[in-house]
Amino acid sequence: MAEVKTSKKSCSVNPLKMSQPIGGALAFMGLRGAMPLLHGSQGCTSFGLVLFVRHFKEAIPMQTTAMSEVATVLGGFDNVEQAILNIHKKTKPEIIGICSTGVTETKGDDVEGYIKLVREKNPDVKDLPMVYVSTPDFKDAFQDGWEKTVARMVEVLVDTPAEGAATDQKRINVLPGCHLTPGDLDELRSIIEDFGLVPTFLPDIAGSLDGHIPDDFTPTTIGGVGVDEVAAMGQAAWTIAIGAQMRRAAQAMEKKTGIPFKLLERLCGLEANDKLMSFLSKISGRPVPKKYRRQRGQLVDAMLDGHFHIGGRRLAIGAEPDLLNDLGGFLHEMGAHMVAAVTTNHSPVLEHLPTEDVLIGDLEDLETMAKERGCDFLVTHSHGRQMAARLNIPFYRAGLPTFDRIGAGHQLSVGYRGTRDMIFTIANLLIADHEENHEPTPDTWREGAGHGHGAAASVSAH
Amino acid sequence: MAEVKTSKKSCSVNPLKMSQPIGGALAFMGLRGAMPLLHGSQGCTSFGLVLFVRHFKEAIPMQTTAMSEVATVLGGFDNVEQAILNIHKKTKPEIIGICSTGVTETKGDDVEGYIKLVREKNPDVKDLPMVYVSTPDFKDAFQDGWEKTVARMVEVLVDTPAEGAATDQKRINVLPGCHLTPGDLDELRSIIEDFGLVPTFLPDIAGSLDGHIPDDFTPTTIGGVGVDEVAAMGQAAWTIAIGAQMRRAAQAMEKKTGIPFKLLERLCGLEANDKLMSFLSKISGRPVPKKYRRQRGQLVDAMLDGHFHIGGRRLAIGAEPDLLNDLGGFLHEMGAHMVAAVTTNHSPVLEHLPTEDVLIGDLEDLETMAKERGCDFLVTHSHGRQMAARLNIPFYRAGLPTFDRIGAGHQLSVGYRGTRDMIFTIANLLIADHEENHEPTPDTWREGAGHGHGAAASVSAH
Amino acid sequence: MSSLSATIQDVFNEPGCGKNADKSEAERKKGCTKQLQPGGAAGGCAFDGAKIALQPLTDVAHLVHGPIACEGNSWDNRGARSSGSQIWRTGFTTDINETDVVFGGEKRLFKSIREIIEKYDPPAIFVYQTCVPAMIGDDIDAVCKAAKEKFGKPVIPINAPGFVGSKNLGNKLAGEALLCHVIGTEEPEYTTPYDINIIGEYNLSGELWQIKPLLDELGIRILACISGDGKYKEVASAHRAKAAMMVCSKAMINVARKMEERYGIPFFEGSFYGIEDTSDALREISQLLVERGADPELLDRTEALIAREEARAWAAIAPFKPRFKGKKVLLITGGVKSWSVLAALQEAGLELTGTSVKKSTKEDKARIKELMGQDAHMIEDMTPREMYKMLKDAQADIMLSGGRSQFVALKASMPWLDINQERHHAYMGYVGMVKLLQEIDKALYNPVWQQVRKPAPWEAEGDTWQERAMAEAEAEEAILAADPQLAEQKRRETRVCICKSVDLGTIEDAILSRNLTTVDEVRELTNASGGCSDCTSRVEDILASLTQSAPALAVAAE
Amino acid sequence: MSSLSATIQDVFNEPGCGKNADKSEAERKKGCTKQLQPGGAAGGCAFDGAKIALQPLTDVAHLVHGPIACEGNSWDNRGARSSGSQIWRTGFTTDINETDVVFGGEKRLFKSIREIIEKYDPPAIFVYQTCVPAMIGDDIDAVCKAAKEKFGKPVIPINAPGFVGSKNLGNKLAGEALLCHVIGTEEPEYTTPYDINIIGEYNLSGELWQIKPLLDELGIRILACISGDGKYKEVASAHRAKAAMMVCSKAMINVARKMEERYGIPFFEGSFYGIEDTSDALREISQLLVERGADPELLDRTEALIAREEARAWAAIAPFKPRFKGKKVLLITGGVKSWSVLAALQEAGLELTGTSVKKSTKEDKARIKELMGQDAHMIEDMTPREMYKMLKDAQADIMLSGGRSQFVALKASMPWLDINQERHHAYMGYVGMVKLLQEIDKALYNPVWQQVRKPAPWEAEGDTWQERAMAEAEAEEAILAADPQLAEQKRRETRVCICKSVDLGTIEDAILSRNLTTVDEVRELTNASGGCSDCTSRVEDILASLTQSAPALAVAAE
Repeated sequence: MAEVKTSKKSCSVNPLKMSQPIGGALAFMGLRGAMPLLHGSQGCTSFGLVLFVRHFKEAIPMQTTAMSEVATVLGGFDNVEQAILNIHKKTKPEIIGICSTGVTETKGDDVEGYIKLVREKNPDVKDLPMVYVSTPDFKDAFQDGWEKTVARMVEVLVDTPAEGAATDQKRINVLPGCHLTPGDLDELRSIIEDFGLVPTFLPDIAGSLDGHIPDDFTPTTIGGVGVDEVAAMGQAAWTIAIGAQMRRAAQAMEKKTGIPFKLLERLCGLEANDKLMSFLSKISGRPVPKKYRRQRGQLVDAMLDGHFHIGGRRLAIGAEPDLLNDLGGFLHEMGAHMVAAVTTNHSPVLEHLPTEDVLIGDLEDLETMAKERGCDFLVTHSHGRQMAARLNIPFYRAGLPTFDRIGAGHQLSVGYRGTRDMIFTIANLLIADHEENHEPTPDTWREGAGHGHGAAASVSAH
Repeated sequence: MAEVKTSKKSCSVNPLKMSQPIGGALAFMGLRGAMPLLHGSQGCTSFGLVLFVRHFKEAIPMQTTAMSEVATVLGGFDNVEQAILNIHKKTKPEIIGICSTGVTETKGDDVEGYIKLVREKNPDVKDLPMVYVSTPDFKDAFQDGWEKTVARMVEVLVDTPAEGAATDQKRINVLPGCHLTPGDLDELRSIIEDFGLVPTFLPDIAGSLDGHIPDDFTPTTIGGVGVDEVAAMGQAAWTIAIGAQMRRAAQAMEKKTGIPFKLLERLCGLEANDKLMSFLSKISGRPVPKKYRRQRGQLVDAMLDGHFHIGGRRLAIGAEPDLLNDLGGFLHEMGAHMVAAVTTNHSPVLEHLPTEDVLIGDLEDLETMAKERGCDFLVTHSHGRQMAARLNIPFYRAGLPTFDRIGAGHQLSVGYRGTRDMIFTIANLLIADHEENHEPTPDTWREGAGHGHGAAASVSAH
Repeated sequence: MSSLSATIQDVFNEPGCGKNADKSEAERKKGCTKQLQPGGAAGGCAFDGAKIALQPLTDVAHLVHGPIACEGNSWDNRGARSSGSQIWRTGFTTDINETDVVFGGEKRLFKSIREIIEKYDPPAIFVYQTCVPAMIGDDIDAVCKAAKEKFGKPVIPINAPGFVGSKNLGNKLAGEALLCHVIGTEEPEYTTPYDINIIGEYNLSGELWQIKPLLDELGIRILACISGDGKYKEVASAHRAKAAMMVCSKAMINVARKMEERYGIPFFEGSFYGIEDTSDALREISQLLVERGADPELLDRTEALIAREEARAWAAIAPFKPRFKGKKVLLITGGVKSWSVLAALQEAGLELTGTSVKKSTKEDKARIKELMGQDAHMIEDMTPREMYKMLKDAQADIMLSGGRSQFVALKASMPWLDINQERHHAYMGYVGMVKLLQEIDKALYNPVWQQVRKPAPWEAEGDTWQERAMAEAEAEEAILAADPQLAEQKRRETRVCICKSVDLGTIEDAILSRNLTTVDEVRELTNASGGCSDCTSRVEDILASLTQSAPALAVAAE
Repeated sequence: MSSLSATIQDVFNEPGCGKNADKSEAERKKGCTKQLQPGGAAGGCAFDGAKIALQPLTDVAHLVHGPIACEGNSWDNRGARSSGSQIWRTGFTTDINETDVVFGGEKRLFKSIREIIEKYDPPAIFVYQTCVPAMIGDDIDAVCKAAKEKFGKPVIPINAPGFVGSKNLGNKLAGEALLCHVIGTEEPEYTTPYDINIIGEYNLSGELWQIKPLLDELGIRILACISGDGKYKEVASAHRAKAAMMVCSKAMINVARKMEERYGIPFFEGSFYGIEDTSDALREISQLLVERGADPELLDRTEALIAREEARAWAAIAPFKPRFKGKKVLLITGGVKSWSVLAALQEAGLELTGTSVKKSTKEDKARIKELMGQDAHMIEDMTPREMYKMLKDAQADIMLSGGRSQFVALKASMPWLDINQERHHAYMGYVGMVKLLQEIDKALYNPVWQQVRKPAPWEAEGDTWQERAMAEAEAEEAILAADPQLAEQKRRETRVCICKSVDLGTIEDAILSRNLTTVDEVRELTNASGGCSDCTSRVEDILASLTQSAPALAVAAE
């Protein structure tokens, strides 16, 4: 049981956190033909845009209401209206997803009201799907923006099935948390399909941000789940929600359509995937395909091969709650000691983490803890690069943004196979670190023991 | 067109090459219930065994005729007989695969004759499948041992179909070269199956050496292709041979069964996989599945993302001919300049390599060339680690043995997806190298240019 | 806020700005501010601009006062380099929460400053204002002043919240902050007759270090670089320089001009991109220093160094000539003057098929025409598809541009080289120019292009999506060709003024109906050129064409 | 070849060997050679053994004369460490080809030596003979001699081709080569009364460096370590040491004994594994040195150091006690004496449920019984399934063994720690012992075991393959229990002598029918113990049990 602490500092140093409007924007990018629109000053969008471009190495659709100083005072109706009309005219989106920002939340723009008015005033956009989410920057974090946005999509876009309408037993809804990559979604889709089931992902950033070459120079998202497909999600037999953050959306789905949901907090690791396989086998009525039986064996073997290198490592990890729970939990299962953990916001998963304490804080906090507690392995997003260099410890990049490496969108952690390959990657990183930094020399004879002892002492305190 | 040169040295330093008997032994490990047996002194087996254990991190079945000094002089019949009987008694294999070694080839043991005699003398093993291959250590190399062994398996184990026997249009034979990993074979199997085809791999080390947990403490190979399945390969409609080394086995198959074959020299890279997809689509009569269409787009995107980092790198590569052709060819397609290439033996693929010259030599040769020609990227098996450290250049491990990292058996290079992920891995390795060794400083201002210039000069010479 | 407004007004009234020089008095007052178009805008805000301009100061703690978005979404993403302190790469933000929004964030800001001083003790702290605290009325000037008094350390307010305008405005506001709070507040340990400032250079990819060794060799000291690889104390004592160079990015023109005004430091506008430009810049520096009292022999030494480096550079470029023969380059760039590298590219044998002129002045354009001939395509503002068509039509072999347009080139399987901020390589000076050519060579000859251009096995040859897109575009053109009325309509719909969304037809109508002759008149009537004024030269072209001949010229496609 | 035979005979006739001391004269002549069983053998050849023994000499070029298999399949795979030269890790081989096989490889060998000297100029070259050149009659002694004369540099022939015997024999032949060609050929720069040799220590994972600082502190110099982190010159002048320690691996007993014989250097057999053993070894070293003339105060300093280090070690071990309470260890080891680490493991609170005695002598076994009690399982030779059953039956929590048996433990989801060659960590000395316990702790408490032991979702609880394997084994046992005749047959089939494949029944029959009383007699009659003699103590046990009571005891399962 972990104690959840909050950093007491006034000044956040080396932020782990990103803002919730762009979490919301990313969720909208999982819809087909979507244009995410941040209601704020143009910088709000610009920073988010650059962040996503650097992470996904893709052209990213994202617009701004370009609020000026005057507009923030007078209220943003004109800007919202102009933005919607301009976007509609220039990019012909299938849906516009609007997130508020700190700028517009400080004044308190009634965006839902604005949208109504815009529809009334402009017959062109009367039926254009638009979803608005309130996501002030000065509250919560990225994951929360995603969480709220997906829940809102369900509330606004999913049709309530007609009384007595038949459900399609083959169809299931998948509500993935923002801790999954496009690659993860593709893997999960393959797994689900191999049970003969037909998944609909909401949102589906695998379809839109997986780096496939587009069919045209389209200015909105390409791929992703269509608004029509979302509307029809009420016909599915089950909803699978992945990550605690998706409980809200799953509940919204259940409330609107009566579809039961299964919440899988994790998809990284042996047990997590055993649960997934069992559930898919149960709802599909099919045995687990041979492919996955073999993959499970391979994963077990990889865990055994990998535990020699990961076991006993003193992990410093910084991530949003669900990613922290998933990766941190798995690394714990591989024998790493989660001795320093920092996250961005409260979540029910935090207190179940296999660590003594978890801090809602920043990377300066993580660095300090890592130093004080003798960590020798770092997992966080690319912003950990400075602390990794200063501490000279191996660094596994996980989460968004990963701007200093390529292929972040395809980094896998889900599934037997994904977990297996992640073990190899991490273990090899640690082996390389051992070679570079911990080869025995005539002068280091007492070190190994001192270090390891710390490890033992810390374990015993748990 | 590459000029093929041969090292003129008397002393091989830091060998790239491994011996052909163990190449043959590895091929036998792709058969179910097999026990590879080296006819030689026990060290011949022991070195190979350790090599494979360290590479695959698996228990490896491999036996020896344990030739003593006296036995080598008198001839090894007794040892071969005893070995066969002992193995039969203790491990109940489905097949024994016998490779000769330098020790027994120097004297010139008639092993085929021995086997005949053993069968006559010992009714117990009269029908035990046994395949013998002549693989003296003092000739050829690892890949050749595999090549000869697979060809021999086809000659000995595949049944000639009865006159007018129907072929099964869905079934195809796959003869993979030793440059493919178990992971490659699994990927290839999935791809082929997704076209509705039923592949039989000979040999199938994916089934036996992919690290799945065995069903018992079996002393022979677990998994792999069964002798019965090999016998039935004559019913297939097509043979796909992968790597130029497999032409011999494919021709043997054609000769014995009349099955036409398609030789794919490479499976790494866009064009190579386009060819594979086209061929599978043609023989299956099915369109390329959507999954692979998307993967192709992802690969193209990865190539574009990756070319910034791989393009212009001056590659030093040491590998057996088919691996050299496959990986080296692909890295060339990504813009790397193959300026130093070393291999182990002659092959028809060598002169088509995109490089000026390729040397049949050792890693000392490669190191010298890499140094003289200013290479800044190394690809070879784990034995390259010393030269990589001395030259301080990034090092991508490829081929057998990979003993200082884990997961070698799952390292992918085939398929759109495998190529894609390999690009990410290599590009990220090079990015990390750039960060560590090539960040600009106030003192290095002239360096970048000098270096790059060399690159341009070298390219222009092609 | 009123002081901020004044500063903004002041910045707009910038006589040192080449663009402003083209403007009328009224126009000048209106200033450089872009009235942004909701749903059609791109680019950073004023805060972003201020931070870009100042963050390269390496030993300063840059503290962003605002919600997490402003710093959390963007920190440590600049390509500048430091030869010393790394504190500039540390992300400091007050990360204000709901309570702060309700009760004000000044206390948190003050405490944050204290924490930074206690933990990091930098020589100075720069505090960046952002929109939300500006809205709730946090007075960062007052907090900074109090902190400065309390802790006895410079705490500099940078008052450029995002919503006051564009990145460009932010650059200038940052300059004002330096002028107001930093420059002239300290004294250098010593001075020499060879002390210069370099203004508006950020040491991206360490490219300043491709120039500095040359200056070192000449005995010229960079007293302060604002702000690449700069240190607080250097900037604070920058007023003692003998001369200054303002690099062609006009981001900090106000700093150069006001330093001339206040401290009598003459400056020139120069560039280190391109071989001749680099030589010219070195000459001008030496010339200015000699004028201010340096030994005239400096001029000879400068010429000797230039001769040596140019010879070396041209020799290094020579091998590329045969490889570049017949290769065509499309150059699309904002920050760097388009013509700045043209000479070297041409010397290396590359043909320029087009270049962007989005931010170019009239003189820039004239120089481009001089270099490229009248047939040069000058690209104003294009959709991705138009850009793709351009690439194809111009049969360019490679595109050089900033990161934003890269996806057009890459998705179109077109060699592309980043010549803006995020590039990995330094292209300044003689060595940098050679490096640029090497990179062009690398990109051009990468076999990856042959690979990625191949159609997928399931695509018929000639049926890739790129080809379909081209076919569509051509079909549209054919329709236009067949229907002059539609073509005319299309032509008239071409946007001339992006900011104010004014099309060609509107401008032509205004000019013809009222016999307008000046840009001011056109602006008065149509609002065109009333924003960033990037389109001023286009309006001039229209005026010229209409006064010369009745049938208007197509401008955007020219 | 005849000189090689003589050397082999000489090695077999090793009076310093603890094992040989147990042997009769005739037996001793027969020597340690294993007659290997075709299709049932494992382990390296004599060449392998020679290379293992000598390759840790760091500044020597180790040249393997033979086809590619001997070096190409195996080079750079040792865990030894060097504090200086890395040439020992360079793979040199003549890589002989078909032509060489036909015409002889001596010329190639000679040229190879020249190439190495020209390129690497090592202080010496060791040339290893292998089977193929031995068969074709390449005379490496002659080539080495010629090369030595030609190049004026030691070129040492190591005559241990693979087919002459086992790894163990190779170790000894390597020692003979040192005795014959290296030791005593140079003089140290100076000597002290505190110079010792350490023989048979390879510095795996750098573990010698866990001892060396202690010796340094005592002022004791390792004149030569044979061969870990050793240098050629040190070994060549090793004859000037005052005393020697032979580490418990008996690999180089011949070196220690002959150096005593030739140079009067007394030696003792000791171990640095385990706390008490380390202390004992340090004491013995000091004692021997004092006996040879060192100042007796060394003894006090040694005791003080021991006291300090032991206290430190036991203190470091204390925290493990509560964590290890009730945890059971199965120790399966070849190279290291089984009982060597037992005391420390027990002191840390671990229970030993079994230990292997495959290579242990009678005294070893006695000491194990003393430490573990009579119930200790002593494992002779097991199939993987038997080992698995053992793990389960003994309810061990962790297995410590060499790499070869790891897959049994791992596939059985059993914590396992490598305590042989390929381990990553150094376990020597006080610090090493603590490290070992840390590693045991890490392995024991790794949550991965709970994970991997879970049945797959498609397996019923209790229906994993491991459980099925156990059930089968138990079913077999039940059958045996129900069928005394079958059980007796099984019992009699137990292999006692692995090398010669002699089973218990055969031996019992021989003893009973002829009233045999000595191992020699049994060997004469059954060939048992005619190979490596590892089973000698087992045969003794059988003899003892049959002379005591009529019903024979089950030996292998004891």
